[in-house]
Amino acid sequence: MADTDPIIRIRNISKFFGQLRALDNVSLDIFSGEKVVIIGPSGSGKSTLLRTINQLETVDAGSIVVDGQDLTDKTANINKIRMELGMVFQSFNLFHHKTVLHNLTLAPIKLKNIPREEAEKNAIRLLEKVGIAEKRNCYPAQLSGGQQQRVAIARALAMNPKIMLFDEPTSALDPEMIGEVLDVMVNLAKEGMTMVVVTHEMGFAREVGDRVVFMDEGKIIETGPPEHFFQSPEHPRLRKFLDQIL
Amino acid sequence: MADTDPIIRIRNISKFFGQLRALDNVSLDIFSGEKVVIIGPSGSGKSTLLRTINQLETVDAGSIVVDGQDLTDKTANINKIRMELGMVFQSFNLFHHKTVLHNLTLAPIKLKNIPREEAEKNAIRLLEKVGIAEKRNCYPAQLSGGQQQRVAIARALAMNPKIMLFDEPTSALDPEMIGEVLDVMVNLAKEGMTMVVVTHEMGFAREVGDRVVFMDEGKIIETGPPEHFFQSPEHPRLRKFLDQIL
Amino acid sequence: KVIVFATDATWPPMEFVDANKDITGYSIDYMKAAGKEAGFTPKFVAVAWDGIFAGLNVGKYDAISSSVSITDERKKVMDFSEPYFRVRQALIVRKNSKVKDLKELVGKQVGSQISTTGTFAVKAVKGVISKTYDEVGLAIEDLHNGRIEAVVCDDPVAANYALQNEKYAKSLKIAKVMESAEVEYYGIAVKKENNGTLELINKGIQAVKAKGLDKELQAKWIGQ
Amino acid sequence: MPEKKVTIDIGDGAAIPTKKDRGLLSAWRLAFFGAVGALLYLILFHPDPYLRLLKFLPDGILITFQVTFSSIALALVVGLITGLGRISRNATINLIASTYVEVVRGIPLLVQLFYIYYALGQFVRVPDMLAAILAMSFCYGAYMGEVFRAGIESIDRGQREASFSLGFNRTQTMFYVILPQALRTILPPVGNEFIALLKDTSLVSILAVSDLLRRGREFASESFLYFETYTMVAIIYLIITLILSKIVGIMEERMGGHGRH
Amino acid sequence: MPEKKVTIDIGDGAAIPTKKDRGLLSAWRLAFFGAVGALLYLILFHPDPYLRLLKFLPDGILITFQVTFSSIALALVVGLITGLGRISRNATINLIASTYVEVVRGIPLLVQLFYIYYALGQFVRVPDMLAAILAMSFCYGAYMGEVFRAGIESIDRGQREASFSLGFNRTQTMFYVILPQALRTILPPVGNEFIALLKDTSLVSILAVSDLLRRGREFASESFLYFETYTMVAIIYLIITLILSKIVGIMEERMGGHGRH
Ligand SMILES: Nc1ncnc2c1ncn2[C@@H]1O[C@H](COP(=O)(O)OP(=O)(O)OP(=O)(O)O)[C@@H](O)[C@H]1O
Ligand SMILES: Nc1ncnc2c1ncn2[C@@H]1O[C@H](COP(=O)(O)OP(=O)(O)OP(=O)(O)O)[C@@H](O)[C@H]1O
Ligand SMILES: [Mg+2]
Ligand SMILES: [Mg+2]
Repeated sequence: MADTDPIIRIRNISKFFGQLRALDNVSLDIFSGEKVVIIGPSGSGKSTLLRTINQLETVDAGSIVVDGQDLTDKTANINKIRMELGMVFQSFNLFHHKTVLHNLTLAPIKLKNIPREEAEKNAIRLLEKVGIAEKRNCYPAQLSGGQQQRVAIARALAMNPKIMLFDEPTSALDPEMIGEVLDVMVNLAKEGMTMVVVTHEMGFAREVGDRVVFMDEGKIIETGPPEHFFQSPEHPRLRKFLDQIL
Repeated sequence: MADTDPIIRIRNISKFFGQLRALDNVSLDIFSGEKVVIIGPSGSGKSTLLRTINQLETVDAGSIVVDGQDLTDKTANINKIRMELGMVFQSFNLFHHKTVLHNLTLAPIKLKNIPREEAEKNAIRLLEKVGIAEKRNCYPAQLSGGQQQRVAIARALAMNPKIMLFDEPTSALDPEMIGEVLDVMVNLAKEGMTMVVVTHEMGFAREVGDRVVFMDEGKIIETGPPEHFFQSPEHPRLRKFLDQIL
Repeated sequence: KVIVFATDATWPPMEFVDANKDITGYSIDYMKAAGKEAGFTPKFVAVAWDGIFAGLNVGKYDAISSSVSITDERKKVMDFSEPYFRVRQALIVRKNSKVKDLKELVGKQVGSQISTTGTFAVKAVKGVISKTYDEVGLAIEDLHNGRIEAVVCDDPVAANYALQNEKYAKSLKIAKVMESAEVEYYGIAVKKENNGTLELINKGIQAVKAKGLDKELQAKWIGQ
Repeated sequence: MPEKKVTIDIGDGAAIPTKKDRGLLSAWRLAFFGAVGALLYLILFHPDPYLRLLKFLPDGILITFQVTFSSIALALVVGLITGLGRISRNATINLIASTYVEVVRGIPLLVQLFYIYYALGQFVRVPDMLAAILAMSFCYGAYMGEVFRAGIESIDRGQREASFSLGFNRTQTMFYVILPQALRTILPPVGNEFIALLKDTSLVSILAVSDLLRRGREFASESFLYFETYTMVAIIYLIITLILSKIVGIMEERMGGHGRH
Repeated sequence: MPEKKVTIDIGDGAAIPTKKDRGLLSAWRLAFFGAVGALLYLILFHPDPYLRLLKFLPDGILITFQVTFSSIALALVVGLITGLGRISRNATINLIASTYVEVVRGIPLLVQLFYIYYALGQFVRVPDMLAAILAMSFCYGAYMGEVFRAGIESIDRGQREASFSLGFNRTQTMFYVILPQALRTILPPVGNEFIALLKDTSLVSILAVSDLLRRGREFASESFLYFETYTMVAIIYLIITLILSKIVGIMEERMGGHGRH
């Protein structure tokens, strides 16, 4: 944990879907290099919180500052900020009409004006990193779920982001594929990437997380380092949750 | 078990779906008043066997005689024979456009020319028997699965059949509704109805079955009274199957 | 100078499309001859009858040479050249019909091409049901098929073309050639105030008449 | 994650506004009240020629409706027979029904109208309105046949099996069990075809049937008021189809499921 | 057991034979070879008038194709814009696009043709062919708009979100991610509209554009051979649309999923 300004500063945000209060006055600071794991029961607002960070959801109250830029400021160039934030979805969301390689090169070429050759070289390097370079000319539909998710991580990395957001990256995978994706994520963490991960994989939280955040009903109920968190949970709701899933 | 001719006599029937041999030289006698339970792994041909009895599937070889009538005889009036055979499906298959009451009266009125009044009286008696008379004017979509299945049983009974066929009548039900359907079936058995039941409910098989038939890969592998069957299964496949589900 | 004439080429023998897909017929030849005399080149474009006057006002073409009868109504919205052909309305009926006059057809359907002088003649007789067609041929076919009792159209079309066709020769006849109070002539229609074009056309028509070329055309296309 | 196959079918009828499509719903309002407003404005402030026109056209509207209703009724009968033929297990019947569908849908309606009206008119004598109605029904019967077929095929196989197991034969099953359920499914597409047919009756004007469009054409070519006439005709058609599509839309929304009161 | 909601949409194009529909597939063969056979028979054994007719019609076929192709090209452009407008979050744009769709689909094509050709022809001067093409595109643009809209809406929301999260803006997302995928989905319905449009070009014959049907009418009006002429015209249309529907059918079958080679 660096002793500087947080790279993500979330202050008192609230979010409504109609009557439903999906986020209820949430504040959270994330520092550069930190790995924050968000857990909580279904519907507790984990995804919504993650998605407000790159403004896939706008907030109704409060402020979010990412890398010094206030997202709730109307003049903020959200597309620029999003380039700093890699996002990995539960359902992979690879571009179906592009090969693996072109999934990785599309954004760098179009958005950063990187020459095709350089973009492809970089893409292949990333694909090697996630262990899937030999599939570069396949289309997403030809890959297994685990392979698709690894490509999705590589695609996010291709934009060279400062922060990576993961929304249940392994929930849509068959059990035998979960490991290969988690491995990639563990390696990424070791390299020092700032990561915010929504997951139900408690093993991963314990091994990688610097801090675990427990949400329920749109609120952050408890926060702490994983050891403390799993061994002596304070809040009864957290205890109940841990009982259920462990 | 009556000491007469069997009411259903199945001799050496085979059934192909394309290349697949769904039934492989199956023979089985069922006597009036008998309760036969058919068990076996998925795809073993249980449904196909049951469906050949009322000719929802035709056989490619062998003969089936029901109540003295040879079904494989081209001149047999299959619609007449089907009236003797009540059938209950996994997915209920109530007529969606008719109320509960009219589901029960349609066939008697149209096929047996029973006056509407008499048919309705009989229908209400049956609905009371399955404990659902108060829903008589509802449409199927307004009922729970367990209620629908009880109506389906009553509908089959309304034709006053000699034999009742059940194809996994409780597999599509939520656990809390299975009991109510099984109760109806147990009562029916007590009244002396001849029943052929495909099911995974081993408790029911034990309590009600006179004979249990185990199928695998289109063949009948083992037959016997339930005590013997569950306590000292002979065939290794049956042992494996029982290990898995019990 | 090129003058563009609109024509509804479904009015044989006055104007129609021949086997070479060229627009041809009596009026076409007439304008070609007039052009030669007056020094203009006629160009013909095919236009459907019921919109033919609409295009004149927008200037899609300079003139209409399409067996347009000169009527007072039409004179209000367009100018006409000198008459170039005299017509009468012919009443066509089936061979076995005893009808001799339009007046006998009260309550019956009588066909004509939409908004031709034939239509006006039908509508002038109270009680006769007017049925209008896009083309006169369709009306004659419907008469032949028995759907209507009679057709009213210009006599050259009736006498000299339709009834010459072997199909109709056996089944149809002209019951009457109607003499209206006013004599009916074909004229070339031009947009109002388009005097240059009108003069040129008039000059041509006069020259054709003076040389007697119209008699030759009469013999070629209509006979007698 | 396998992709689902998506098929898109845009019916020919009209854009049916439903609650799901807010854009279209407000567009319907705009179009409808715009059309009615325009009609009123023209009649009140330019009675000549618009009031004259409005007096000239009504019998044409009547004919348009007559042709539409008769044709749809006949087309439904033809469609039911065709639909049953299309799913028939008898190869000959199946082929006849399928070929009918294929041929009719392969030839422009206008050509079919000409053909049935004039070409066949040489052999059989039918009054003009009847000929037009027959031609429209013949053509729409093929489309209706496909609607019926799809409707019948949409009914769960279990319904047939339940019916068989009670002792009903194929015909009884079709009429007591399958068709009554299929009818609910096909009501909206039938409504759609109805609107499409209403619009297509404008083609019979070519056959000299005095429908709305023919009346308009007669008026226009005599008065030379093309713009005014076709404006009026278009507005009237628009108002009629908008009302109908609203009705179909309401129907569609009510079709939540079977047997819910 | 809740019932699934079934919607039926029968396109106006043509009956598209696919492997799934064996009945239609053999019907296609019967219709196609029947039509070709009939054509050959008529030409060989009754050269008068059929061979004469066959020589008379070809430039009409050419015009029909010209109008069809030009109109579809223009309609695609109009349709893309309309489709984007229909899903626009800008209320005004949305309303304009929706109203365009609603109005165009509410007025018979023939009335629109008359309107654009004659009524508006009074104010602007456009050549006949162009007017016909503009009218056809204007009308079909509305249908295409709905095809595009449905195609775009069929693309999973995740695709947009993934694109946004990489830093693409709305326009880039539409053109780099959504449209390329939507195009594959809409190819079959576009093929369908193409056939429908080809058939509907027969209406321009009313405007004296010398398409296939007009040529036929010209031949008939001079020869009075209505039966023979319309037989020939119908056979030719049938052969053309059957070939096209076969192509669309093959296309549909190839559209199993994205990115499979
Ligand atoms: N687009 C939306 N529209 C309406 N409600 C929404 C929307 N997105 C989320 N919600 C609701 O907001 C609440 C929080 O949702 P969120 O997806 O953040 O939960 P979650 O903690 O991620 O749950 P899960 O573990 O199931 O993914 C839920 O009740 C959900 O139904
Ligand atoms: N209509 C059909 N067409 C093709 N194959 C079929 C058909 N019906 C059944 N089969 C196949 O025949 C075999 C036997 O099927 P059957 O439904 O009788 O099995 P089952 O024992 O009832 O299995 P389950 O417990 O899953 O219901 C299976 O392999 C099945 O896939
Ligand atoms: Mg979530
Ligand atoms: Mg089964």
